[in-house]
Amino acid sequence: MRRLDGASKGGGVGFADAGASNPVTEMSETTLAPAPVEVQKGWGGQSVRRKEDKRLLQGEGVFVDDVKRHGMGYLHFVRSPYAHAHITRVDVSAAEAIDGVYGTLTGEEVAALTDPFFQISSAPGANIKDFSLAVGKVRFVGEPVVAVVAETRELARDASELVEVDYEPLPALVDARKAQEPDAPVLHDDADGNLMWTGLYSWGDLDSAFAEADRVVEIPELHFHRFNSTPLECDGALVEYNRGVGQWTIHTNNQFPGFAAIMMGPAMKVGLDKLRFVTQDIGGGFGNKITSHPQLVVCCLLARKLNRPVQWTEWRTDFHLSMSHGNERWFHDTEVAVKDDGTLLGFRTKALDDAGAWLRYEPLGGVIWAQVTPGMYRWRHIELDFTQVATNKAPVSPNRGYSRMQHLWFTERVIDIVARELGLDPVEVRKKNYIRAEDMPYETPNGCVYDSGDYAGMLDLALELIDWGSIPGKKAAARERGKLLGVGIGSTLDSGTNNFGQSRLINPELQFSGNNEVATVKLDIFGEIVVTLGTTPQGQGHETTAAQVVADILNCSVDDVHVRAGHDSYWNSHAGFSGTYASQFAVTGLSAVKGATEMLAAEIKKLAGAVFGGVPPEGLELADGGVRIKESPDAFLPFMACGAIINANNAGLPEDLDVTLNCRYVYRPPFEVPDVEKKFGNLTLTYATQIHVAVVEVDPETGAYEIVDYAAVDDCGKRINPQIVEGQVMGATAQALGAAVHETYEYDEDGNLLTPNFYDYHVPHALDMPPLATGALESPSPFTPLGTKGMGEGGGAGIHAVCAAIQDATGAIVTDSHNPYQRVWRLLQEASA
Amino acid sequence: MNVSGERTFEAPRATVWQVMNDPASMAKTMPGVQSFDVHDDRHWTANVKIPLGLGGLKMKVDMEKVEEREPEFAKMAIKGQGVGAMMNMETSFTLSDADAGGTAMAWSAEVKILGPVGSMGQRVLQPIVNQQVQHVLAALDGQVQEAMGNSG
Amino acid sequence: MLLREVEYAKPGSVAEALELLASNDGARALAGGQTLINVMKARAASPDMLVDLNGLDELKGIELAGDGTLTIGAMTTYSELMGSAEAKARPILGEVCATIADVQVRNRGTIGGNVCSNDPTNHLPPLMVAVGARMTIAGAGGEREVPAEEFFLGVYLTAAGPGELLTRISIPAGKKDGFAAVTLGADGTCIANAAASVNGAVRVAIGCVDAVPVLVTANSTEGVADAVRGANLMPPSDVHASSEYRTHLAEVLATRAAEEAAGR
Amino acid sequence: MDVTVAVNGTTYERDVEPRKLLIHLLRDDLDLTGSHVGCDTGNCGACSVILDGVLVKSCMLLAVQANGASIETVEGLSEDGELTPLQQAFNEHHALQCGYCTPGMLMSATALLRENPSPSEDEIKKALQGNICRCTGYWNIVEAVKSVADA
Repeated sequence: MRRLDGASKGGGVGFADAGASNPVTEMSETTLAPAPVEVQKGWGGQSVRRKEDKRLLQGEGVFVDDVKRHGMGYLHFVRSPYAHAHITRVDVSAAEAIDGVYGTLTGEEVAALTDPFFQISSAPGANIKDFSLAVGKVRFVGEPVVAVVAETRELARDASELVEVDYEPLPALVDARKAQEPDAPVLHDDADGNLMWTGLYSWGDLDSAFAEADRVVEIPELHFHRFNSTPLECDGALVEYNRGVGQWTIHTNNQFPGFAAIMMGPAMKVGLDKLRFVTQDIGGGFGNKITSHPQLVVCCLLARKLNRPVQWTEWRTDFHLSMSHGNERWFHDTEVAVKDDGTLLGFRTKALDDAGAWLRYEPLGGVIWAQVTPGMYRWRHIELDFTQVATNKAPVSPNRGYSRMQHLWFTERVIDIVARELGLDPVEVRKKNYIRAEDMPYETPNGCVYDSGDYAGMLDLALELIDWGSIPGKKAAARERGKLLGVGIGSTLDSGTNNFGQSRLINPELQFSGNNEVATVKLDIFGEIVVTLGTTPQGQGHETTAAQVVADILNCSVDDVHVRAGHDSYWNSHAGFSGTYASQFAVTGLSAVKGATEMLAAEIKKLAGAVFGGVPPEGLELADGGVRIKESPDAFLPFMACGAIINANNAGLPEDLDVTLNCRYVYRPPFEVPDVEKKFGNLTLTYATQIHVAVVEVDPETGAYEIVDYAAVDDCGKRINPQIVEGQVMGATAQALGAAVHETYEYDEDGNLLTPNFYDYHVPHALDMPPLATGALESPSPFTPLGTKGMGEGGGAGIHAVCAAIQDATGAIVTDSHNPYQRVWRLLQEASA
Repeated sequence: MNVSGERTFEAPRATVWQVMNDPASMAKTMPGVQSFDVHDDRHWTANVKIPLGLGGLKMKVDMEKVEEREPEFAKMAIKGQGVGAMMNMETSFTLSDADAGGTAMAWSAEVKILGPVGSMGQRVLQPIVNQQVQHVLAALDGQVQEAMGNSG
Repeated sequence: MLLREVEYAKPGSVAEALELLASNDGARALAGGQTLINVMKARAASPDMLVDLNGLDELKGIELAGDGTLTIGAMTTYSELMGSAEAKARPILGEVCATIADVQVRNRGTIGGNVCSNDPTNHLPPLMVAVGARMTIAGAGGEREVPAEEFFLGVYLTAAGPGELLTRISIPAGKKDGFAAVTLGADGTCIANAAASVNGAVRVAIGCVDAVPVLVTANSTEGVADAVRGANLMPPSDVHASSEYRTHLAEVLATRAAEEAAGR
Repeated sequence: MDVTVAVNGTTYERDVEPRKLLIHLLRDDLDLTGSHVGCDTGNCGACSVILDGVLVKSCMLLAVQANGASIETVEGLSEDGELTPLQQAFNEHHALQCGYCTPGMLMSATALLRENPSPSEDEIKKALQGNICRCTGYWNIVEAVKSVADA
């Protein structure tokens, strides 16, 4: 591990110096020593050790499958073996006849008890009817058809084998490119074809850009493959129904309960307060745990029907078959207008997105990419014709880097292909076209505002980390050993804090816009500082970073701040967009924490002022776990006394003292509704940046290759906890490398998934990881209260870097995001042919 | 998955045809047959337990003869339903007089395996199908020889 | 994850195990379980009874005879073999075992289980064929010995038939061995592999290209590629490799394994 | 069938079906939910425990096969809530994010360090090869183990 990081020294958080990047000044071969935990000013910016670790290290975390209730029944889904078929008969009688089987639920019952899920799409996608179990037809292998609940896990599965379902198979559609052919099988008759959504995005003046161009580089087809992040914990729930009040308590690991609620409530025809979501620890999410609402509805219906708690565990094969694949995307007929010196003027392309069988979060992928329309480059003339179609494959849903990753892969591929066609150095083409630090904040052709950053500076740092000058020598040495060495760059953006107004570009009827997040901070009766978040963390360390922000404002130790673990919608600490997704906690979550803590600090001073007999707030300061008079520090009121006075000893306080010491703050980022006609407006608040460099060594005889060196430079503005930030960078890198080399959800022509388990879906293991050097810059966001930027998703930079490195090593143009050994072997054949 | 091949039997075409269309003979060629019912001359049902080293795979197999041109061509649709596995197969054979005497058979089968067995065993399905096919062909040889013996 | 109902028997001797296997049609021997239990989780196989061989000391242990012949009990785990001083007499054995899956699997999985499951992606079947191992099979009628190249009959099928057990494997003396594989990542699922042994002639057994290891022989390492081509391989295609790519890998890996063997 | 196991020093007796996997005995019957399930093919290692001194994946073992065995799980690593040096190193080096794979990682690392108190980086990676982590990319886990090994 090498780390290059001069930017994390000291310094509390606070309102940032807008725009200024902190340059990196030193390099260390040693481990970044975590800061010692002691009370001092400036918790923000320190690598404080995580508060959540102690329970997790002792096996004392509470994950969804750990939750048990007396008399609970275990749910098992009967799943479709066909990719596409009519259901002609369902008979559950044999299953229900077994001792210990509590009951079943069929698609027919679901259709009678619920409405179809609300559709985000405009027509034709708007017309599909999506229920929580298959009704009348199955549309992908693994789709839930019937649910069985029994006394034990094993028995539920036994009984599910006795459920008789007759199918009348239909031809399957697995290739999105054939979805609109006249004889293509049609998934959804209600939509009258497989087209779900289409929209033309055009900004600038394409005609003049192509007229001005010295050359037009044409790329007939690029393909971004299907994969997802495969969190190690699969989905699950334990659902209890309180018959007296008609309310469900849903213990689950869904990572965006606000979204699940607005999907489930209307479908189940109940108010949202009847759906109480509870989570503690979540075993990874990466976006893949947003769309479990169909399964949760089934659990709810069965908990009510059977009058007992219902427990559902999704197993690994179930997850691979049915849950949240990442968007597979094709780019066709790409034309790039360039000058001979490598100046990029603009491009036009046709994007074709494979949504799978249902629109569970889609077609939002049809606009989310537009947050990063030009990638990191200054071209001003861009046209993208976006089409999304349905296929007989698992539904796609957000996956780390959601929809932007696909588009950034495209822009990075274009850069490297253009550089190759023009015979230019990819480094120089990037530097020539990167948006410059002095252009920040930079408005993109479609009205997004890149807040800050120094892309060229980051690239220099990345090249230094990889020892760029040594690459030619290493290539020669590899050749001596019969190997081909290649190097590639991936430069990406992690846009965070969505403006949900962008959904109106998909469907102008939608009444969503802006964003929000909630935190409450209170002083309890014995002076305990209690923080409640609206988020549903899955390993991002929210308990720790929130405590750092609170401790800085209340001037106490992080150890004195208790951040509640998990999420409970009964805590009254959530808003419509609460959850942990889309790279936003460092902005939305921590800004809410900051707002609530500042309210609390003001209230403490107000209370102390009254207790001290009318001292104004300016004359008071918070210190040493209490509040004191600046001029006479002996006049000290500990937090414990504050909490006790307000909560249990409040007689005689002034009548007009407006203090509760229980402060709720809603952070609302500054957004406008985008212009729907022009598809123009600011779609996200912050843009963290990643520049990665990969070095690969290819065995030309087999196509097998190894990533032999790697550098990752990240800039996410002010870092509250650099160690946690670096952890996210590492995780995103590892996932990208897995996706680049091995991970793929590939189907055969009949719609059978060929990689339904970790044998064939090979995720990286310890021995697969290359040496890694990390570097960091800090370009604080001028738009956020703490100077932070959302981060954690990355932009799939590792995939782009590996593709570029393989292109460099083999000399063949890489047109697919997934390059297993076999494909690299074919590239070598092509290159030598 | 498509498997196909050619094979020559040292027997006249009529004998081979007879064996191939006799449910009782065919039952003896299938792997792990536990029971065999003939519904009519076009529809048969077998309960089989296909021997795989790790344990047998039980299946109820319905066979329907969908096309027939005696004595040269027949086509069958076969549906297998087991717990955790479903099989759909369409198979056909064409008989002709072999140049060197005897009967030549060109056969092909389109096999689809669905369900957990299919997903778990994806990487071994083709070798397993091949190995079952070899078993069937060898048994068929035996049946033809037996028919020759009976008629001879 | 959830198995079908199954009976469990833990015999106290090989004789008792054979009796249990012979008297129950649906009984299967449970060795390390690192394949069988997984297949049962998927319910892709569901034996009626598992006859647990763990704890049968008769099936454990590694002996080195005076003539250099190694005898390996079928229930010896990979880890035990890797740690065995005797097994170092034929170094390739420990080297290949060290690349099988991971520590946990090597601690539990057995040499006998690996060869008896004969999953085409396993490393040991081609290795056993290349080194000329002989397999001892016990049954109701006593013991018999089968050379490795006749032991493997099909995917999950070996000469150890119903009611029989592989009890031990004998491997003659030798050092000039090699092994080469392309796997999904380090120690991952195998795409193709080849094991070679040089003793005058070159013996190379190729895995993952057919239901059983394919043995080719040549007079020299230079002749291996031709010998592989002469075998007219028609490997299965799957998500990781087309038939064409596997055919190509077979040639490359066979040559590499042979060169490694010759170079020792 | 009756099964008696000693887990982290406590003896438990349960009547279980032969088909029950050891991981389900631990999690469902004994309420020791620290060991986790992350796959259904024995690849992920989240269920790793030490059985009679040997590191195994408890999802590839029937509960009845553990009859009479002594089992160590993540719950038994620390005493009286005091983190072991290895657990502390995981905390210091940010070797866990969601924490789901962590119990299995700790058991694998514990088994390694017992056998080889000062492993090299390659030996550490090899020892953790059977444990999948989707959050960290392993770098910090390897560093954490190395820091204990060096100590």
